[in-house]
Amino acid sequence: MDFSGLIQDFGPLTITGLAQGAIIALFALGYTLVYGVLRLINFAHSEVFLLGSYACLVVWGFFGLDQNSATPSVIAVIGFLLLGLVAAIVVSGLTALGVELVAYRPLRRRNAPPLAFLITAIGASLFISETVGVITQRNIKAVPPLIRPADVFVIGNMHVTNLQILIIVLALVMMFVLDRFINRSRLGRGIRAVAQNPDSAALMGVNKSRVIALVFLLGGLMAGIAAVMYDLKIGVTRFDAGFLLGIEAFTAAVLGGIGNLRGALLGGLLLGVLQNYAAGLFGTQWLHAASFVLLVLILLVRPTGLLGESLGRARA
Amino acid sequence: MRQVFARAISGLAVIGLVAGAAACNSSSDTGDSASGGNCGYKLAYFGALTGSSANLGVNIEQGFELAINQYNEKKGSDCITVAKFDSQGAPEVAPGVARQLVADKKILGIVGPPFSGESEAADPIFEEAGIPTISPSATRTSLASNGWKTFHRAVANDDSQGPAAAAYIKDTLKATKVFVADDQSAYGAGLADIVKQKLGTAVVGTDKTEADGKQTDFSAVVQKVVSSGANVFFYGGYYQNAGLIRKQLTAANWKGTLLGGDGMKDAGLAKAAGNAAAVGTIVTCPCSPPEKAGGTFVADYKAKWGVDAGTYSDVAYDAANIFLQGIDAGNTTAEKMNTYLSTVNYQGIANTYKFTETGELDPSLLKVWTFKFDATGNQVADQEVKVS
Amino acid sequence: MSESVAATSAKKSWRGNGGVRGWYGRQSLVVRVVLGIVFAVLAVLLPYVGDVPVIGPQIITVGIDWPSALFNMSYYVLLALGLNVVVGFAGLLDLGYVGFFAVGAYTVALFTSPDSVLHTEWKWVAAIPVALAVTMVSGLILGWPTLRLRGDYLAIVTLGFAEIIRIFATSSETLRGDRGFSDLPHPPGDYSDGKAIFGVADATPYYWLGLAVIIVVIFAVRNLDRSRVGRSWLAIREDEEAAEIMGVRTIKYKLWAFAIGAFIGGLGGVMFAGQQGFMNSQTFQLQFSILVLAGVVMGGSGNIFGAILGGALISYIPDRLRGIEDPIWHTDLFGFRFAIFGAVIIAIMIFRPQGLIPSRRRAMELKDREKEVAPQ
Amino acid sequence: MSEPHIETPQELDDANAKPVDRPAQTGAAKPSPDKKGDVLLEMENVTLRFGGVVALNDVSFALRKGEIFGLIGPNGAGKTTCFNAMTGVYRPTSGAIRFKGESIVGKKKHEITRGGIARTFQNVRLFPEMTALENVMVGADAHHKTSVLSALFRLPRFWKEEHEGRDKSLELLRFVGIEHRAGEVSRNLSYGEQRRLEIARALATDPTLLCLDEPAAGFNPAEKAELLELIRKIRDTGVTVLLIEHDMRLVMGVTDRIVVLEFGKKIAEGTPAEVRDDPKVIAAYLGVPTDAA
Repeated sequence: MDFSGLIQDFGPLTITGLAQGAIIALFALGYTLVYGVLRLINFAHSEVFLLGSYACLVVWGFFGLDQNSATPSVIAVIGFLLLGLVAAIVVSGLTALGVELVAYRPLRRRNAPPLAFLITAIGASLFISETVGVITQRNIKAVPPLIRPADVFVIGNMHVTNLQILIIVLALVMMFVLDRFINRSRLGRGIRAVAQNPDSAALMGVNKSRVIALVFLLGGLMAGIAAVMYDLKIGVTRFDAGFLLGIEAFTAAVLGGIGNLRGALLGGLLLGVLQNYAAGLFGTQWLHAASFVLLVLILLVRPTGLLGESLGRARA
Repeated sequence: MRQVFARAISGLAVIGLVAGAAACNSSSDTGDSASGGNCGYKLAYFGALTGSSANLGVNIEQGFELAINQYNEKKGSDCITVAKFDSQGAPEVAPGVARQLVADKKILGIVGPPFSGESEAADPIFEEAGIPTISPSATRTSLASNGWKTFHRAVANDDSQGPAAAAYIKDTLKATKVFVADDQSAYGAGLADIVKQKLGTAVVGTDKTEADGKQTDFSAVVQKVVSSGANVFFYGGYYQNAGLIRKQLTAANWKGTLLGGDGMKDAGLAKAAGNAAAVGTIVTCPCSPPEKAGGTFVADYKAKWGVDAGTYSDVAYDAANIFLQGIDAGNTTAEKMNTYLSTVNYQGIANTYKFTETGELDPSLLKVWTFKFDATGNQVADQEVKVS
Repeated sequence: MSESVAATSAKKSWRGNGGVRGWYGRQSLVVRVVLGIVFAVLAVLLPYVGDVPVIGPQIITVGIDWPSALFNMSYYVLLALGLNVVVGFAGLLDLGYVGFFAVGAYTVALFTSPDSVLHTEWKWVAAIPVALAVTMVSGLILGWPTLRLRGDYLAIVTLGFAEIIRIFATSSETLRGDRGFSDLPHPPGDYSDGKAIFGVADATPYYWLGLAVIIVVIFAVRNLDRSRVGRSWLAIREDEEAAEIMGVRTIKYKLWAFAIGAFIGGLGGVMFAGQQGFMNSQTFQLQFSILVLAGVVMGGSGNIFGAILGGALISYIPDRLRGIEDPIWHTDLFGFRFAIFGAVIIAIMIFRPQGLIPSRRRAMELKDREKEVAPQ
Repeated sequence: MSEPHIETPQELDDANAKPVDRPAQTGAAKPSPDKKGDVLLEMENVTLRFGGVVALNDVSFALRKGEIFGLIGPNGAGKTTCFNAMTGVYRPTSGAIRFKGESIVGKKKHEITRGGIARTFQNVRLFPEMTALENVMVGADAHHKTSVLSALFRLPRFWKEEHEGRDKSLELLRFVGIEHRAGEVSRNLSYGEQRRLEIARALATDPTLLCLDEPAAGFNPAEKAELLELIRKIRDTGVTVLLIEHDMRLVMGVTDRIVVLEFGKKIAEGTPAEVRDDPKVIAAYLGVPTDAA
């Protein structure tokens, strides 16, 4: 255990952890949204993220950008970023919808038991990630240096870079927008209605299938954004990138209280930061173990996560 | 119920059809075996072709297959058949595949297994069957002390590469602050432990990461490296993690030198990190630069496979050629081949190969070179490291 | 009446009577015992199925030694049987089941391998009771804190436990991580010519050993299933609160489910270690757990034979695809195995959401039920 | 479980013809009310809050051995909550619940069941994938001692208890009249059969007190009459019955005494006749505020 190291690096570990946590949080939203409405662990959500992380690379590759390109001008960077985001969002959103249509909807029609959903989700996840694995020959795909990290401000030994700020701010903004959407808009009301009581929502004229599709789409959009941020931060993607980060995102969702949007944000940020602290304290090899230990401990105290589960599920 | 059976049967039928097609393919291979002198035999590659360690395995297999193709071209026939056995690099898969391999009595020699773990699991089976193996990359020291007569490795074990890396850091880089980390693989940890031990007080910090493909965010390691004030970072591990770490180190504005073993000697490192970040990264390798040996291996490989030769491709190429030379010399049983290996003295592109009784390379012929990543992502021979 | 109508009605009544299992259940004890023995004999002869003309070569694996593939199937089946107790009977969603497999295998390794810090170097047989005891206890350790958790939370916590076990195995000095344990002893026994029965070259004896263990486990699990214990599990699965209100000691039986599941998983680990000779932390990946769960649900969660079928399939399908060239890219189909497998899973679940052999409690006549109770 | 009592046709006719008058007669006809009248279950100042909502407010009443006791009240009056408190599902915020003179507050649900309180559920909660017989056997298992080991190795105790449980369960299925459905998966049973099955399952735990939560919900008049008959049959075997019911006619027709709840408070207690005429009860059922009555 390296306490002095942790204290010395507390600032930097916090900021890098927050950046990672923000990505995890955006990713976790998809799990939470689907769970909130369908009470289903959408195992295939990790592949929604995965395809997003490839989509932006394909678009950038189309413009001749690769890991060895020089960083373009600011205007071009903004353009590329937007293009990449759009591509990732579209692909992730469509993937999420596709998974819902191919893997889940037929089961719902047949009134299948909950376990069956979990298993088709696993099947879909395997299918997508392994297909990507075969196509890419399980090689990594590297990301062009669109944003060259530069310090924006420095506090002590904590260097806060432009990329970190972009990731954290974007995550918070998206979270805010989504929260607003769910709580204020008409469509959002539909989502909450279905989440609270699917049957009576249907009676009140809410189209359940539409709402479910919408929820998958929203989760996909967020995963798409998370995927672009991930690419920029980590620098490569790989066929199993979704699976690895997906476990963390799912952990974060449960940690915060699955089905609860703010819980996902809290869980993601907390997980990102605490993983870094644990890595500082015990060594990087214990990073993932720490997140699970944390999860178990929190669930022992609060069996439904930190903020409890609710997607508009009002508790009396 | 009946539907289930119907489905199950039709499923089996599909599998059967595919299998039948495959069986036809493979049986046609043996047609023209009689043409050249010692033809109709097989050499096997045993190692990962799929799974998470496939990339390393594919490097090796392609080097191996290139050698046999060139041999067959020279002979003008499909004299020697390539047999590939995919172990996924996994110890739990290896025994079953190895048993399948030993059932094929035409196999005279095996290039592989690439990893130490699968070697431990599969080599007893090869030993029992008496088929000689040459591993291009299993560097665990203890493998040679099992008393296996069929075991050979065409690469120096961890004990010789580690000291060389440490000597290079001390003598050439003259670094006084070194950070050492590894990926907890038997190979990476073994290497890092020796480096740590040899460098002593110059090591200002250590850490461990998860293995390739298990971790992508290295913020914590990077931070520790930066905070430690080290100007050299030795990483015991493979090129994917190393590339990622190099990229994230650069992003954190760390300007020191990343150094590693032969597991990082792969274009994949520069691919992951980007050439700009990878420049100056140094890898040690218990091998000589291929261009030193003359020949056209590098170009041939690129021409054949469309990619650059990777880590251990050259060693695998040499290993295959050792076997082929043995076949030319009339060693057409596994037993004879094994005896031949104990006497071989082969000048290959990566090394000169002479095996000791335990299957290790003759220490007196071992050379360790360093290679440096240049601005185009190639690994350029730097210098030979003398371990004092 | 036209023939097609007759056929439909026959089919209907066939299904209405519970299909094959319904029919099986209605047979007399003698018929059932004979059938059971026939199945067992067929299973014993399975290593030689390749010698059967025409059909044989279609069944056996080409890229992996067939007896080895059978042995792999045998420990997958064991895992599926154990997980079926936890998930299928008691309804506790366990995503980290392979953790118990790891605990069993590692305990054997610790007590038998010369690499171990314990330096006991026991024989394989001697390590078995210790290994099984340790896995059962680990089952309780996992079960105890998770009793309060509902389905999906339980899933992530069990997943977490398995990951912790894996990371611990990778990173701790005692469990030797990737370096692993070598020279694990094999099961005892020699042929008359002094050669070991359980050698390295032939996997058939290991398969038979696995098969024997499976048969014992089938009887054990079946005995539990058709008793107060099995009823309590089912009741918990169906409605935990109602079960408790009907007097079922839910905590006790959930813990038993974990412990028995862990025991069987540990048994799988013990078998694995005995065959393997060498093991390291690479084997115990998360995907492994998920695969076994997929097998159980695919086969028919809650049904012993469903679990067996599922467990066998998740091992057999990938192994069967090994060494087969795909017609388009001419690479080994094995590379696609999980992609194909994923598609197969989706298809099976869509067409048979209850699994291939569902756990529908058959509607049997009372007479038969009473017969079952008669001492055998 | 004593031998089920079979009612005479005359009794049946009585029940169908003059359900309202029945309780008084029964009460008078019972030979030894003193012996039967011992207090079996006692609620003493039980209050139960969920967050800010008071579900039960200082409720007290007592059940006597051998009676059929009615618990009525409008929707949301706290009847089921009261039930749940008795069976250990909820723990009262304050107050005492005593069964056979012993406090059962804080006891585990299965302990309470084994102590002799059994219940059914407002919306049937059977184990749907299990057969009718198995459902009942789960109840019968409550008093069994077969351990995992004796089940595993088929020790003598297993055979003994398995036989005994099966016989008893079959007998109970016969008692509630669905013996012919014993082998059927319970979710395939008709609604009425499911209700009966639930009662059989509860009876299998050998209760001293059987709590029925709206057992007649969704029944047609003929089915209700059959149910009435069944409830009496159960009482005649010596089991005390607590009945929550919506249908006033049914309650009035079968119970010996009644407690009326409204908004979590007890507003009346007495014989059906007394309660029926209580202005507070009338107000509660007609929706008029009590203080206005």
